[in-house]
Amino acid sequence: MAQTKGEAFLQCSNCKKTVFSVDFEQNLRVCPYCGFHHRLSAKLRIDITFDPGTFEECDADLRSLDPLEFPEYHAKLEASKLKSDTHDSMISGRALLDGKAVVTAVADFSFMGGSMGSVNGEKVTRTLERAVDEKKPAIIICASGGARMQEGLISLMQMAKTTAAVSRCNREGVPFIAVFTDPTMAGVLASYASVADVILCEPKALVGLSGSRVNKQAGVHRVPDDFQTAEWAFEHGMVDKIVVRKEMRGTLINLVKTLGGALYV
Amino acid sequence: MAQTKGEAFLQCSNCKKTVFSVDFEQNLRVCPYCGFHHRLSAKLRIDITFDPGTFEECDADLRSLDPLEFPEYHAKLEASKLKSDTHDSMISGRALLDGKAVVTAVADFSFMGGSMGSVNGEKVTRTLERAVDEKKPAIIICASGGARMQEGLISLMQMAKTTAAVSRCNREGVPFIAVFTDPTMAGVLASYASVADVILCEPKALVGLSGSRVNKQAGVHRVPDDFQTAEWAFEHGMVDKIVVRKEMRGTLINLVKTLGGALYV
Amino acid sequence: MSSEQPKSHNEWERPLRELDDSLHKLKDLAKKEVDEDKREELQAKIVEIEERRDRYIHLLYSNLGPWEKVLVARAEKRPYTLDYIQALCNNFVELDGDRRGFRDKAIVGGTAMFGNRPVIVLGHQKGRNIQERQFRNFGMAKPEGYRKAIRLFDMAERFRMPVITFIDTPAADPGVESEARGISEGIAAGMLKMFELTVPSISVVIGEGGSGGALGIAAASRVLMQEHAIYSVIPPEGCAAILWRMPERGPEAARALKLTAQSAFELKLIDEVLPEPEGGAHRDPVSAAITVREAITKHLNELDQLSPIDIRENRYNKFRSMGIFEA
Amino acid sequence: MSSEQPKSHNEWERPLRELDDSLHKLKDLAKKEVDEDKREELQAKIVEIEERRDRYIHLLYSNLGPWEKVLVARAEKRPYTLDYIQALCNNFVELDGDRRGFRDKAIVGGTAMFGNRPVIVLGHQKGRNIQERQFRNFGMAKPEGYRKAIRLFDMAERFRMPVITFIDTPAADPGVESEARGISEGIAAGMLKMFELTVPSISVVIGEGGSGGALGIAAASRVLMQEHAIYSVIPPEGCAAILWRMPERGPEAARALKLTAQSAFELKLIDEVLPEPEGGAHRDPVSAAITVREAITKHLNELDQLSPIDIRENRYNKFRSMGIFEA
Ligand SMILES: [Zn+2]
Ligand SMILES: [Zn+2]
Repeated sequence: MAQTKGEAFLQCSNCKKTVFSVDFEQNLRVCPYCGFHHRLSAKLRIDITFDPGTFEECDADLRSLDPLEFPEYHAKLEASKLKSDTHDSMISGRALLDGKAVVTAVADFSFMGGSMGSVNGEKVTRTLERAVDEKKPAIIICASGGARMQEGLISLMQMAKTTAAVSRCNREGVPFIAVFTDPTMAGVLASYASVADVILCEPKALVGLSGSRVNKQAGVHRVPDDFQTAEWAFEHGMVDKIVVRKEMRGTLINLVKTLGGALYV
Repeated sequence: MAQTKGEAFLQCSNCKKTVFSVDFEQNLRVCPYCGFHHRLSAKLRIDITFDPGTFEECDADLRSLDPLEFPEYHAKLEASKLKSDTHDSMISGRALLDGKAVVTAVADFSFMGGSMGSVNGEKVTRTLERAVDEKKPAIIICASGGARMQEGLISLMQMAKTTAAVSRCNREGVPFIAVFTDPTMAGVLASYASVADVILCEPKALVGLSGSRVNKQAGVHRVPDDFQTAEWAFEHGMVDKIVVRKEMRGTLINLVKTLGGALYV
Repeated sequence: MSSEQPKSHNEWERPLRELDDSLHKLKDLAKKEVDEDKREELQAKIVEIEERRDRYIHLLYSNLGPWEKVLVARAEKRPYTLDYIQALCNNFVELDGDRRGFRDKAIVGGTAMFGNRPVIVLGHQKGRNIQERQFRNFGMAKPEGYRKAIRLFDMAERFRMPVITFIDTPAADPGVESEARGISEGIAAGMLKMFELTVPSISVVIGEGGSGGALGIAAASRVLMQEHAIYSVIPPEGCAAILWRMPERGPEAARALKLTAQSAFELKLIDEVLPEPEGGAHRDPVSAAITVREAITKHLNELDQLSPIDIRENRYNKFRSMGIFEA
Repeated sequence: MSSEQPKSHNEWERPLRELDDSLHKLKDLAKKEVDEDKREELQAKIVEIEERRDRYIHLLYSNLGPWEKVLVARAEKRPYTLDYIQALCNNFVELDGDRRGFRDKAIVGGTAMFGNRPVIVLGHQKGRNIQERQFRNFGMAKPEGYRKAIRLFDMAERFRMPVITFIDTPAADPGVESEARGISEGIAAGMLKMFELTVPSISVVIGEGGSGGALGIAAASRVLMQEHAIYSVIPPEGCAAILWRMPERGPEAARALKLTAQSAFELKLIDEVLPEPEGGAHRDPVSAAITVREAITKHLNELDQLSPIDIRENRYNKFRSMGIFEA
């Protein structure tokens, strides 16, 4: 979403049309022309999803380290902290949804592409453990390019750690709802996100394991036009429902009411 | 397997070649030319599978009734009793396999096409319940065209009843091994047989839900040459292993030893 | 005899439809008529035809034979699964996909509130016009339909939600693709999962209970059938084809197969027959849905009395007792 | 610097292979030689070259850098999963299929006896020649591979059998077909099932531990790595392509990624490094297998002391503690 002509106008990166900034924000950052759901910061996402003013952040003190002394990682972390208004690629906490208590973690793609390092994995895990401990449904809103390469094998193990936490939710009868937004890829998709009880997905979000470059190299088969889009994933049974941004809150309310029914008695 | 030229020779129904009766029997009724595994009576199957002389029949007193007074059913039952040396399409009992106690049910296709009516379903169910009660692995050798239409909805419910019994085996940690022989179709395949822990299959056995006639009628897609053969089912992940008749006993021994290990301590 | 039998519900209800059409026209005329006398004349005629129609409906539906039940059960005017979900539930969220590559359109389902109970609700869905029917594959589920159902059953168990399934299918999909993806395993695994549930489950046969394709989502604590629904191990035409090599003798086979709700109840294979409004569920979908709702509520209230383990045992014992033989 | 690095194990071991070849030829000559003096002369030369070879092996293998480890881990002479199953197990019955339409050849497994324990054993299988490699899809599992594994894990749980998995894959299959059938779900569900197990599980990385494709069957009670195996979140070439847009800088990336068994152990991400015979597991597969057998036995004996619930908790806590951050 490129800024054009001062502050008043924006250009849609999908259809290239020029949009009034005010219209765009009022439309929850969905392009009024092509319907593309542009990325939201974690904070904005929280605002439009949960009951106003009810979000209460947890785990805010966690910070990424550079245990491998990986080339450029430290500088990237510092730059991301300046650029983004979060401390890492995930914000976790508690909130109310139509008056019902839930726990949540919300990804911020602007922080190193939403990548899952130790802090991200720990926040997801704590969120799911908190769901079990407090008997509340968990809602995790995903946006990620995958594991955080700069933390090496430690970041890979976040896939295992977060998935282990899902197994506890399953055992304890606590519902876990995942929302895939653009993009939900690689290490995040191939771990906790894909084994949620219910997976909702925003339209046209990118959803897949391997970047399409990899696929094109490996591909004996031709890559379909809508490959790794939300719609393609839905037709292939990987996603329960595609939900436009305006209806996401309502859908989550219905799911929390039904799946979480036994918790709210 | 048509009898030709007196008693000494037979003609293979698959490759049409003439085979010495004695060779054929010694080869466990596998055609020495084309390898086709011809059908066995339940009694012969028991002989070549379990430790000699250890099979002990159960439930031998069960007899089919004609609760719907279905056209021709009574006469067909009587004719089958005369033609076959069993009382219905399944024989159940206990046996030893390499010295280890197992329960078993063995289908006889010569009795009304191995169809699953009340008696067949009851014997399968009792076999699986016996496995649970006596903590022994269950081995069921299938050969069936499907449910016994002449018992109407009662025969359909045998699918549910036998599948329910599998759920008990699963819960109680008792292994259930199914052996598919030619043919294993329709109501039997779509119930207890397909949810066995391990599925072994004789080569070239017919395995499928709907007769290929139905498929050809319904078929937008062309029907592959090897459609609904054991080999096709194996390539489509429905069968664990294709095992030639001579190696079936050995494979079952290995499976009972490993899967049933906890029962024999 | 069999050749004189109607082949479809449309054909069989034609006289009734003609009466309905005349009534519709007369009512239109009456509405437009300005002369009061003539309007009253028309009104009297309407009342007379309505009475005739009701007598005819009574005649037609009070004593349906098995073949007529087959026609009614297959009628495309009959309320379908999504109609019942809409009539009986709130907060429905449709959930889809087998999470393994495929999405079935012949079985629909999701989470919803049934009264003040959260439930998992699902069923076979047919279509009303050509496009819908093709989209829904004529209500014939593929393996992924049963696998979606299993996913929903798993949630029901985890979150202690009762399961309601609506049964309305001619059969499981018989195509090559479905065989290749293990349609038999799908059906069997569906039943298996239903037998593992420790939450109550109710299946309602609302149209065609077509053999394994039906049973894959019908292994429930209670199985209810609407008055004019059918449930059969094989379609009557298929049975006739095997017995007499004449599929057109379906009406005879329908009688032999004892595929009506009444027969199934007498044979103790189902738990209750749900009365339909006179003229069938499609004549008055609202009152049909009320009957279904009340029956489901009654059975769920009964099952609420059982412990989770007893719910599972109760279901097991019910199906365990099915079978008639000499011992 | 990176351009001087060898690109394959074959290239890197060439001097060693030349020594091996000369030895082979000399031994042949010695065998055919009739003159006793000449034979003794040849024998002496053989001894000398053998010593040189051993010194060279020692030199080469005693201080392998990360990139050399990558080459050794990928070596096609290395023993593969089926080699270990054959060496360590009896009564193996291979079980196949996901029961849902597909059969994967890159993950093999089944039931077997490990000593006097019945076990479920499975792992990634690579191929040694072009046909084998293609048949095994280069050890890259498709979704059905993980689903087969899950089926085997289910049996392990039901029948109280410990699980042994061998890890040796460059990555999960990245093809369109695998995406279409949910490769991500397959990997995630594989891990999920492993975390549900209340029986002990041991994973041994015997070659390449390639990111999610490895992890899908490696969420075990104990994770062991052979001395020259690697385990990485991304292939070093891929990492170099992202970092510097130069895949050929893989050797540098290998160092940055800390993908060796030794680094993984220092970071507490694995439980033990298993020493290999000098010259790598492929130089002496029998003794490599003995080390693996003894390690698995030791860990299984330890895990035998735990109750089923504690086995599950122990596994959870192990992975739960992974992650380095400031709090
Ligand atoms: Zn746009
Ligand atoms: Zn032959």
